[in-house]
Amino acid sequence: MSTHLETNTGVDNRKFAMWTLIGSECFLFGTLITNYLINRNRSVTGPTGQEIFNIDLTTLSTFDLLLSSVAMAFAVYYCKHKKLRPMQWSLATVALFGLFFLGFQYYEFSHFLHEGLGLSTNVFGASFYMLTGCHGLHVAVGVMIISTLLIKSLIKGEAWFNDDVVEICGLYWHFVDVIWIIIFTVVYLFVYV
Amino acid sequence: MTNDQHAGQPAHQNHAGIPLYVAFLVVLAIITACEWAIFKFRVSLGISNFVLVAALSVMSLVKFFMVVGWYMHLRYDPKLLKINFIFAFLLVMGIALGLLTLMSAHG
Amino acid sequence: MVSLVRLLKVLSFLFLASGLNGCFEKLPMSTAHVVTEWGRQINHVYLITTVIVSLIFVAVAIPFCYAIWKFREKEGETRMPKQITGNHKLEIIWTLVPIVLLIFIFLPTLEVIMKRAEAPPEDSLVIEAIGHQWWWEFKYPSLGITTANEMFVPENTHITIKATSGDVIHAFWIPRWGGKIDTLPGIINQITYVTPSIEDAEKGDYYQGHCTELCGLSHARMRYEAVVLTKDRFQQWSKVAMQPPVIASTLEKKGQELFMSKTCFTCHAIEGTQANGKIGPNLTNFGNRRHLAAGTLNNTKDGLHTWLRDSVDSKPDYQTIKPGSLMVFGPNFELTEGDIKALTAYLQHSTAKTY
Amino acid sequence: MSNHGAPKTGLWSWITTVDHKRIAALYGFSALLFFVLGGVEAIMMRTQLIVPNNDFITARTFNSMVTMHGTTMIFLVVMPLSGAFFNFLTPLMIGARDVAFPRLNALSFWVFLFGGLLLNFGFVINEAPRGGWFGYANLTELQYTPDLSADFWAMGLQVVGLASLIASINFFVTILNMRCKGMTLLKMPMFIWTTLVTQVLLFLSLPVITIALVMITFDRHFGTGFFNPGVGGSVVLWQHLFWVFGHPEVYILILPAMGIVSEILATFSRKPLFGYSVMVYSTCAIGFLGFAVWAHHMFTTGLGPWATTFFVAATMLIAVPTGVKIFNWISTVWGGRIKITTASLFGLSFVAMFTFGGLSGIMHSSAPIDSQHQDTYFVVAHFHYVLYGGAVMGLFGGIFYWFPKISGRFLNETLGQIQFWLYMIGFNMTFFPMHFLGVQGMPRRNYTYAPDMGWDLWNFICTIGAYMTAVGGILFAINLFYSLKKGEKAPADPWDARTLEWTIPSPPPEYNFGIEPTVTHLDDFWHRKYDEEGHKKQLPPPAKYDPHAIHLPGPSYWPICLAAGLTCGAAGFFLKGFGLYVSLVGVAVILISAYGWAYEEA
Repeated sequence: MSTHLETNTGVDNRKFAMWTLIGSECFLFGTLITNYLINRNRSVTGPTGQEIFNIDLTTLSTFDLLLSSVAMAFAVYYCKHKKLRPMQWSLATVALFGLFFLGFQYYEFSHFLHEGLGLSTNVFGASFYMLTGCHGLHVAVGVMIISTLLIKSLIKGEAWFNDDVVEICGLYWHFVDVIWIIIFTVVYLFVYV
Repeated sequence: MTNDQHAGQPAHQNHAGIPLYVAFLVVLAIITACEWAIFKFRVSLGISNFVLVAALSVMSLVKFFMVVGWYMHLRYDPKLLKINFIFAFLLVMGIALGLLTLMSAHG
Repeated sequence: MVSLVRLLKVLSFLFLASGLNGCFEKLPMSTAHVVTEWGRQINHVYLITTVIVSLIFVAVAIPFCYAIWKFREKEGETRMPKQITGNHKLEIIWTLVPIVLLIFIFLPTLEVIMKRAEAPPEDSLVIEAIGHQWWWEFKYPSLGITTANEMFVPENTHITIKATSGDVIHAFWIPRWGGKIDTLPGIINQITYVTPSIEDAEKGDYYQGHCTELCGLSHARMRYEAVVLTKDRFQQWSKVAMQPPVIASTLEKKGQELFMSKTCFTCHAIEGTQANGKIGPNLTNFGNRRHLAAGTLNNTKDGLHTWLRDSVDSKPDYQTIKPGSLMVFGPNFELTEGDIKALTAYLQHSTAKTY
Repeated sequence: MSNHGAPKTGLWSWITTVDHKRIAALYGFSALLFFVLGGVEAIMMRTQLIVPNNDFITARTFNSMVTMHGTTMIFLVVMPLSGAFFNFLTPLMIGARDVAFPRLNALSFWVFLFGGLLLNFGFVINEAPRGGWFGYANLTELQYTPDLSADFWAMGLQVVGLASLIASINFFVTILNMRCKGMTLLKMPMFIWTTLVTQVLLFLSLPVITIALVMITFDRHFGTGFFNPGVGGSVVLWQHLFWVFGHPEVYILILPAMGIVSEILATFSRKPLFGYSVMVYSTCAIGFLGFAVWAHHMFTTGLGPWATTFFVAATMLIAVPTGVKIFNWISTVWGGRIKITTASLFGLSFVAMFTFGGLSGIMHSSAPIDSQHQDTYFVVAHFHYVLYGGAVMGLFGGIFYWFPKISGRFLNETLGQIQFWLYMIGFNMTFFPMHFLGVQGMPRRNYTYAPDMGWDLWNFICTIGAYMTAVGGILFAINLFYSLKKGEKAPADPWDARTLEWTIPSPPPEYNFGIEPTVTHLDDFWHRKYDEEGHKKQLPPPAKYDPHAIHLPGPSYWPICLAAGLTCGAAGFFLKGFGLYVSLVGVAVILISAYGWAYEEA
């Protein structure tokens, strides 16, 4: 493929592609957030944000994703400086915190279901689940990719230091964290607006 | 705009290091804690809705650009990448605001 | 030779475009012959835009065709054209000139849009136009009238049509009155007119309308008419419109019994009888309508016969005259010719009001 | 898997190809097949409308013809045909060996093909999509379209949309990252600029339609009620989301054709494109403004005066850069030495027809006029002049212009010119009377019409014109198959053109350029051939190189597997009963292919 091919912009093809994908995902999540903001007050029946959100839990999961984002930055740094053990630990932390975040989300969704907010209860629930669900899906895919990187590094050890691939996964993971930062504010903190 | 500069050599060796990442983590954590605090005690602190929205938006944008700028080190990447991302981000903000005003007018 | 043919074709466009625009005959759905003030404002902007657009087309087509004719490669020509790459002065000219021309279109448009947005006067007659899958329901809340497919209005009166839909998206459009509005389920859109003055006082003027948003199988069969009456005839009509049917003969009596026994009453409503179904159109003043099945058939003896015969004979989910219409009956439903004659008499005569 | 061992011909080489030229041929061939399908749907509609109260086809079939003609022509003909030109020309014009991600390129073709098949699969079980190519919300809800037709439409478009998204990222990176030495952004050919702007429009607008389609699918299967006014949803929201994608989409359809015509007119007038940098800026302006005009499709939904004024102004503003481009084309032709071939005829007719279509579009950019034009045949006339007279004529010009380069043989000129005149007269005979139908108030998408409305004559003429265009289409098919086998041999540079793809033999070798070219000027090939005063220069003999030393990515079967898995997952989503298993199989295939893909060394 194009490993260290001399490119016009000096940026590796795959990294450029990941940034383009991030631009495209901006539109994906932009539409989802707009759909949520439009539909959050249009429900006829069933619970809405004010009765159901638990801000403390969500702040914890935001911290969790922040930590995993920093761990990812460490992993990219260690990979560039060829430090195997620290890189593997960082990748493991990222995957672990990613799983914690998914755990938080699973708990939150089951709690909401228990409170009576199903996918088809009202339009608020539908747009909320679609937004946070789509983001959760991206986190899950991220955890899968990072765990494959970790497994590859554990098997190959010192021979495998592909800092391009790790950096691109880092870009993806940071973007998923950045989207959560916006979701956290727009969904959970704008509830009384 | 010719941009055939040197290729493929990561340019950020000297700036970002572990201490910088840790410092950023602390700052981000503090901002998140502030957001939580403002939201949690908005009644006792007597914060109006408008101020709440403004403060929270500013804080989340600061966090957004910190992570995009430094963790994704967009700051050190070539101009074309920055244009690509900023253009997409501003365009979607514009369309989102357009859609919100149009849909709210509909009632 | 080739570009000569092209020249002829372009000139023929111009002739066709300008020539024909003027001489459209007075057709029922022609947007060229409007009768209301709002229609005239639209056609005023329409004319300005068409003139400017035609001028631009001529200004572009003539040099283009001339260039093709003049600079085409003649036999054995080896002239190397001058390699001009651009001319900034020209670029600025043909950016500014279109902007100026567009402003000439934009200003009258803006004026009409803003005039259109003015609030209607208090004494405006409010009519609710509700689109259903493939027929129109018109309600007059101030007069307590519910009718379908033919909207009676007094002449020279300001009316406010509150358009909404009972199922999917339709669109309320009377071409000769000008301007359409989508009837969106869950949203009430408003369109206002000053109704035209009347020409044929005796029968009333009929203005054809059509649903213009794809709304399913019989979107093409969802037409309606606005009927303009003189002011006093409209008053008379509004008083008699909701009176119960007057049974004048045994045939009509049999028709009424059939209507009540053969499940017609579950979908249709007739004021003053126990039929108050809401699914189908209200038939209280069915006798006064010129068409039936939303403008699909004429409201004559054999028109109604065809309609009833077809709704009985066609297979349940696909009625041939109006595909998808709910008025289809299973195999064990039977209507003899006699029943149809009785129903026709009842529906066309006893519900006819005199006004 | 080094590439020299791989078989060059045979089905397996086509299935596992990652060569951008072969993928271009696959795109072109399948687009022309769908073109036949779309054409048949159009002929069925026109035959039904030849006389009033006709019963050639039922209302249900007519609605699915309307829907599938629109969807097929837009998503399965014009976009992939432009895709064929992107694929073939982008690497050649920027002096690259292949696109940035060859296997992703193959993946987007197979995902497109399977998505197109899924979209048309409804015909097999008589549940073809019937909700219009735009699928307005309430009609496609489960309550009003209880069968699977709307699901075929939604899922088929999701898959085709995904194909376009992957391809757009691939080409965006290729153009910006893999230009040969010396080719700065303002030295790229004009077609590459229109391709670049099209890719930006694609990868920014496609996510919006993806979300809208997911919402309608959730409404139909999980009862979410986004577009169900009963539970607080709004039908206008679908229209907004669809047209936020819809309008950039129509610029995605027209910009490639504009790029092709810029190349054709420059070559056949033997003059450089007039005002190249202004053309670049106006292309970018059209691309950017394309995102700000979407609600001019919704003037009649009651947006309120201020929103209507904004969108009227934005729509009129977009006419300015389009006008600038038309004036630049005319200036390119002015003073040139125009060689009349089928390609140049199609190019010139593009300018004429697109101008007329653009001007009839300006007429209903003003909202009051649009309140009389919306959903009537005037709009049908407008967008056919722009899409058919514009995009399709431009693409046919491109086919006749680049066919010698792709296949090494000329398309027959006499057949081509007969077909051109059949198209030109047939097209105008079909769509010009539609302006009169529109002014006389004939609504769109009506499976039949009443006799006493004054529409009969025009509908009859339109149908005859449609038959004439169909004859033209058949002529093109004959021409294509005949020329592939027995067309006149074509040299490397048959039209004495200006861009890099004519510097290599036709059909080009798999590795494109033996030695990567260096470029010093815009239209560099022209400056190599002629000096400043236009006298022919003595070209230096081509430099020697060892073709075997060039490393090319090996063929791979993972793209077609991943595409099959994706479509299987999408198709399983709505099949009753065993649907879940089909989806699970699809997901399994996706996972296996993804891992197989990642571990396949380049």
